[in-house]
Amino acid sequence: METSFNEGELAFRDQVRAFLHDALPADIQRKTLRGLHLEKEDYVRWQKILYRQGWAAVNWPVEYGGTGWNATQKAIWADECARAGAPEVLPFGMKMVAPVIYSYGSEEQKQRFLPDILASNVWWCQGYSEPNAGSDLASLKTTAVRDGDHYIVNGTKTWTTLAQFADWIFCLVRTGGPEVKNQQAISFLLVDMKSPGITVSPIHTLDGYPEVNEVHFNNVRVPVENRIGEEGRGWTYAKVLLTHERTGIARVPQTRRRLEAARELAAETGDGGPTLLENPAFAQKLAETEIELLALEYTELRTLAAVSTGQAPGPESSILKIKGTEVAQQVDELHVEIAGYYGMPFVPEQFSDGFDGEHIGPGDAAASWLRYFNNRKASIYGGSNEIQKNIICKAVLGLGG
Amino acid sequence: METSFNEGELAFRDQVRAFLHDALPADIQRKTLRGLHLEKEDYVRWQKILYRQGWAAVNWPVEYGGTGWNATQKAIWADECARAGAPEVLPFGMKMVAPVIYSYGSEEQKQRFLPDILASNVWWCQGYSEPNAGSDLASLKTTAVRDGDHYIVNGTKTWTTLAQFADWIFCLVRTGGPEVKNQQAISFLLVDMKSPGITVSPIHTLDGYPEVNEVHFNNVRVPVENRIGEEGRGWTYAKVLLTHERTGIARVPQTRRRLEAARELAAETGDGGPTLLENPAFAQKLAETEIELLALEYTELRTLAAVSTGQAPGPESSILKIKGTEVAQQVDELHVEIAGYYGMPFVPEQFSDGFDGEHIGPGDAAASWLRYFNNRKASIYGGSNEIQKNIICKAVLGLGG
Amino acid sequence: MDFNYSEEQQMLADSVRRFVQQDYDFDSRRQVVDGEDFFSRAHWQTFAELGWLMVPFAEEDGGLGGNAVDLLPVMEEFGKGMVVEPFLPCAVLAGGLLAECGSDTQKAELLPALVEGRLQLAFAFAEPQGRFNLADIDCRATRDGDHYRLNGHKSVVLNGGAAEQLVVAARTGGDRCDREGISLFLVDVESEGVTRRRYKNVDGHGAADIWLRDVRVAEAARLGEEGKALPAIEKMIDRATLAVCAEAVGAMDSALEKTLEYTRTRKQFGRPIASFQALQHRMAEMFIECEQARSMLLMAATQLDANGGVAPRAVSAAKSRIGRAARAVGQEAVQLHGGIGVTDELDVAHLFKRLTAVQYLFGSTNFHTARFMH
Amino acid sequence: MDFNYSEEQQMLADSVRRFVQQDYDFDSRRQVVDGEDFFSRAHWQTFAELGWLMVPFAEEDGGLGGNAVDLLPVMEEFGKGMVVEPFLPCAVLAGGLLAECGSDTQKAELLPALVEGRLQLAFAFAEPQGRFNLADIDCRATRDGDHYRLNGHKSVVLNGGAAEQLVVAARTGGDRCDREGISLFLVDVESEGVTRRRYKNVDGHGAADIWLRDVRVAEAARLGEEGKALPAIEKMIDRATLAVCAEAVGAMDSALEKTLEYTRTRKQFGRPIASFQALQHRMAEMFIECEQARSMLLMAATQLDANGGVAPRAVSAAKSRIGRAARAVGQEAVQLHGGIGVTDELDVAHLFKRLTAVQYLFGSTNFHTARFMH
Repeated sequence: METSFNEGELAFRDQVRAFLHDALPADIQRKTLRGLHLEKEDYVRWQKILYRQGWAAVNWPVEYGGTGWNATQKAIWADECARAGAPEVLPFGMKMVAPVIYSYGSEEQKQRFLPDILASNVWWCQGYSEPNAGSDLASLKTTAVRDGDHYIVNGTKTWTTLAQFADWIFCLVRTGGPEVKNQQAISFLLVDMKSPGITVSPIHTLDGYPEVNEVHFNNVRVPVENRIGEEGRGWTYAKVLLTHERTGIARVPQTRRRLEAARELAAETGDGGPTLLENPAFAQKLAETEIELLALEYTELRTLAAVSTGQAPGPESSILKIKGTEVAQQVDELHVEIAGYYGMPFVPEQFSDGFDGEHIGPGDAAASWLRYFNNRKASIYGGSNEIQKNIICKAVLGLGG
Repeated sequence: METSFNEGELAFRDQVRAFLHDALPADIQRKTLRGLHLEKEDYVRWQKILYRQGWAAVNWPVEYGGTGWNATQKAIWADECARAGAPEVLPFGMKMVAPVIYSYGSEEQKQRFLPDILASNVWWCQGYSEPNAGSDLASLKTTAVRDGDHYIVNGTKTWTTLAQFADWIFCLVRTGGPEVKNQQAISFLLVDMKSPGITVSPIHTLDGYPEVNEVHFNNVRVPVENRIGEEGRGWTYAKVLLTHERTGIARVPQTRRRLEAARELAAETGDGGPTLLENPAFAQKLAETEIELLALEYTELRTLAAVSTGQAPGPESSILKIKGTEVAQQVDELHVEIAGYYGMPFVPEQFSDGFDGEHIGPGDAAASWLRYFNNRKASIYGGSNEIQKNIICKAVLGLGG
Repeated sequence: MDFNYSEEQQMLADSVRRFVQQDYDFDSRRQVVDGEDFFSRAHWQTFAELGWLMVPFAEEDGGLGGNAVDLLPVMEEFGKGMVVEPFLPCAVLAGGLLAECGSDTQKAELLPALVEGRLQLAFAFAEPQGRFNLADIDCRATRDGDHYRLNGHKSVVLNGGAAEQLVVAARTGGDRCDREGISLFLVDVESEGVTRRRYKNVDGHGAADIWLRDVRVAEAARLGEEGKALPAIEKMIDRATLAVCAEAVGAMDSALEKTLEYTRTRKQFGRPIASFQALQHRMAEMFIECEQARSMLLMAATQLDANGGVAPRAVSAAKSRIGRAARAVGQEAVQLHGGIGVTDELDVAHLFKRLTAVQYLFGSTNFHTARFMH
Repeated sequence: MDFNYSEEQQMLADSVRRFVQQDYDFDSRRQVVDGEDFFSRAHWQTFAELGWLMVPFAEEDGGLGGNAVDLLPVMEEFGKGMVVEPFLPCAVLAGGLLAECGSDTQKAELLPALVEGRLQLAFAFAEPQGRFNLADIDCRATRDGDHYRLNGHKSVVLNGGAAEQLVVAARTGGDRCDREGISLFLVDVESEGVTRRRYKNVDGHGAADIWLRDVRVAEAARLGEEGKALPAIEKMIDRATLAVCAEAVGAMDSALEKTLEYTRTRKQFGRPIASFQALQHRMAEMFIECEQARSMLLMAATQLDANGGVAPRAVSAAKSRIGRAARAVGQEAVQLHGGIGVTDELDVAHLFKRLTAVQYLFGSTNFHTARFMH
């Protein structure tokens, strides 16, 4: 058993630190560290910096532009990015559709789509969920009916994060009729957002921001060549991806940064005399959260170690989703408690670009309430925590439905 | 809205206090306050004192020897008994079989059984559960086959508390064949424990005491006249009783006494310097438990108030069972924490009559671990807390099965 | 023992319920919240006409009696409907302090206007450095002849944007956190040196940060004795805490009801999600939380009325327990609604926001647990 | 990073697992626990012969290496089988102190006997007044020429009944709770003035209360420097804490497995109770607890080995988290077994008792959370 870094790993860490120190723009860093909304331009600017460094696609195979880093290097990278306040890579292009394309796409599709994803020239969004499907992906209603060398797509996708900026959307659509078994009726389609018949309507989340959208398809014509792999196998491609997506979802480095920020803030926050950090109940909750995060970190390391010895991350990785979101939400609540009364004012514009008034309250107290509200989604989206427990029951504990 | 006592109620309380002060034997009080096992003789001695006072059967109708007290008086009585360290009335005769007898029994049965229960001449035990039935009473297997003016009873009852002392047992038995609908196949039978064919085998619970038993019936002949009410309606009688039994199950006075004891002990318990009561985490847990108990007390008062205005205690009273056992178990854990290392020694004989050695550890530290172990049963017996939640879902929230 | 409302209290509850049902559906409320004042002046007039603004006051002050229990039916229904009109900060809190500490002259001048809906008040107590400690007052009132000069910064003053008069807690003596030396002053918001920054809170209620810079206030505008105001402040904050607990109980009942409705109709894997036992048991636990919260509310209300309005441990026990329940019920309601639960479009999301705010208003759950302990 | 056991560690785990499966089924264990010594001398000889008693020691002390991680495979399997033989108090704890503080002479005299199974040791540290504070030592050792005289009372000394020699922590200077002034002494249990009250603990492990009354001990029997023993004590208690954490992880895995088995076969309302979703989700939560506990165990073990055996915050974080898991998993295992879960006849009830004991051994969950905080 061996968990400390060797010399090569330490050198790599220093290299990463130096790069982040030099390359990360100060304005982007400030927004990330303070938990403010990043604009599209912020994300793209940072991704392009990474692209020029050759570090845009940490998880891709080297042949398509990946870094070739091992699991330890990837963990170091994630940790240092979180510490430095680098924005997270938006997953839709880089982590979601790209692996499907390089795993199951045709040679032509790879050449057509991957370079633009790598260089952040194209913004992708995800079209899985539907208004009445939720975590039950197999009951999708959006149809794609073959018409010569096109599909005609009709239906509505929802919870589509940041679709307002997207150039392309990848969708699960129903290509089989009612006689086909549910899971074999679904195909994986790439759709140009500029296609006639697509409209996007924003959904405001609890923090007042239109973070997600409904995307409506009204007789949208999609060339058959935009289908990934075989017709009727879309669900299989998506599922493999969902399992692979589990590593990193624990979000340990990000949560640790916010936990440390909570400790620092609590030490500066008066509590009617002593500081909030000296309040026994607060301090106890902070310590318990820190301990839970430590456990989560090692659960993730165990999963990564299993991956590095060739085992695919199994359904045990559902723990990473459940605990990852639970601990992050606990940290959110520490920040809510720190903000106290100053969490209540709802002035979201003060956290946007161009606001030049005076903020209400100390630091970004009010932002922490918005973040708490917004982050309740974490245990719902991406396979709700209830669904994750079902997976554990079925696939790990052998408990039938 | 009015919750304080009026003058008559205060006078009643004083009368109760004076009686308890004079009549409660010191040796019985000591055992109760220290959480030690009471012997059969202890229970009977105290019940006979109550009988002579006319206060043995608090809940019975006056015509059969009940006190005629209203809900407030009953609450005062329960509270004062707990404070004084009076043993609880064992429920099997007084609270379980007697109400069935006076509600559904024949005149002859009432005259034959009730006076001996009232005077504590006869010790009863309960035969509901069976080895494979658990909380699912409708799937009982013990059979009673008619043979002239007798039933021939065969089967096994389990979790029969203190059956080793019992003179009589009341049972649910299956009198209908497999063609009869489950709940209409069950009858309510009173059985003399001296009947040939009955054997009792003890089950040791976690505290090492044979608190419960299996009672085996091997061709036991029971006169038909010992059946309560109609054949096939036993389940109905038992169910009505189970609902009525819900008030008082919150056990607020008993839990409060143990909570106060925990506070006193913690104030005397060193914690490597300051006292345990000054330990922030312990003090916080104590306060939260106290608050939960206060909520439970008022939930019970609300239920009693509804009863006193003529509404039967509805399925909402399942809350009293769930929260009553949860809070009691929380208090058990406070005592476990107070005992520390001295909870570990397993010397149950030091808590029995006749032990004249020196106790291990301070006070009854070791008894508190045994009590914690034993009281895990509280959330299992008498309709497990899971079953209570099912009842709330079905009967209160209207959620189907 | 009797936990039923009196006939008058029941009529009051019915009247508020009717208002909420008829005039305060989710869309109407949204318009109110998005309006200029963050509440509706027309609704406020209705409150006055229906006599609701008299509820917090004793009969001799022109009120209906002013028991703590009387607040429950009104606040519970407000909680169910997420009513944002400033009944709590204006009538219960600032009005309550006026009735408690004011001279006959002060009361005669202001209370009728308040009760008739013509006067908006707010109580400015919290400060940026003090969190929930009511004695942590750094705002200073220094004597200047027969006047005082006030200097300080007040945080998140509920109804502070709409108020015409402020009741300001300021220090005439002692240091931060001293119990002695705190006084109350009536301050006209138009006075020179008063600056306000108005905003809406996350729960749709209006509030403001208020800065006082050399604000000149006549001695006659002091409420009660100099330096002795803290007990009255604590008493009125406890009363307001009870009121917000009642509101939370109403909001929780509503959140549970909406969750039951939603899970009965929403289908997944071909079945209503309410048929999944794991979710059923969680809703049973929500129900238990609601009932335990209601019990604590009744406990604190009866204790307050039995003890002349002073029952700090009872109020803190209630706030602590109800805060825990509000957290659990609010979070579970959102989680069980799934994706739609985190959108601004659904009423349950707004119940969740209000249930978050009530956990911190007048002291967090931690604060009140600690206050109960000591 | 590599979380797999080495080949040697894996062989060790296999060897202990075989022993538990073949010789330590529930009925055999019951006989051992009910026996005269509360453990089996024959089993102890087996432990010695299979080399398990060498595991805690460095090679130069005649051991196998003595890393913290090496303890894990042994203790985990012991936890699954609820093994009561005194490996932890005798070999890990008292033996560990001997190896850490003893002179070459002392080690040469005693360690071979221990490793060969011929010597039973116990470490007497806790006292009635001190709970979990290792510095709260009131037992006194006063100089008497080239001897000491020991006076004091030691609580719940694990293996204290079977031990032939005790390692006693006693004060040669300072006051209760001072970090300085604590020394260690080897005391023969046959010495004049030693009184023992032997008993079995709730988890079946043997223990004793021990009174020392003017017990005369030669200076040569002191382990290590006078008055400087606390750091070594803390180090060895931390190591024992890790060992008991490993035992708990094994016991939890076993409790979950038995619960899964039971709920799959036990029927209610015509269905296996494992098919009820509310119970399924609770078992999923038990699984998560088991996994988080295992992660903390590996964290603490690797931290200890990376820091020369001194990693108090890591050990306390692990003990705190594993204590919480032990509580949750133990209680849920009993609850999901229903009635049979609270009887002495079922193995899961005894797992529950041991999982309760491990929550308090070497400091409760609260104690270790606080130690992690400071």
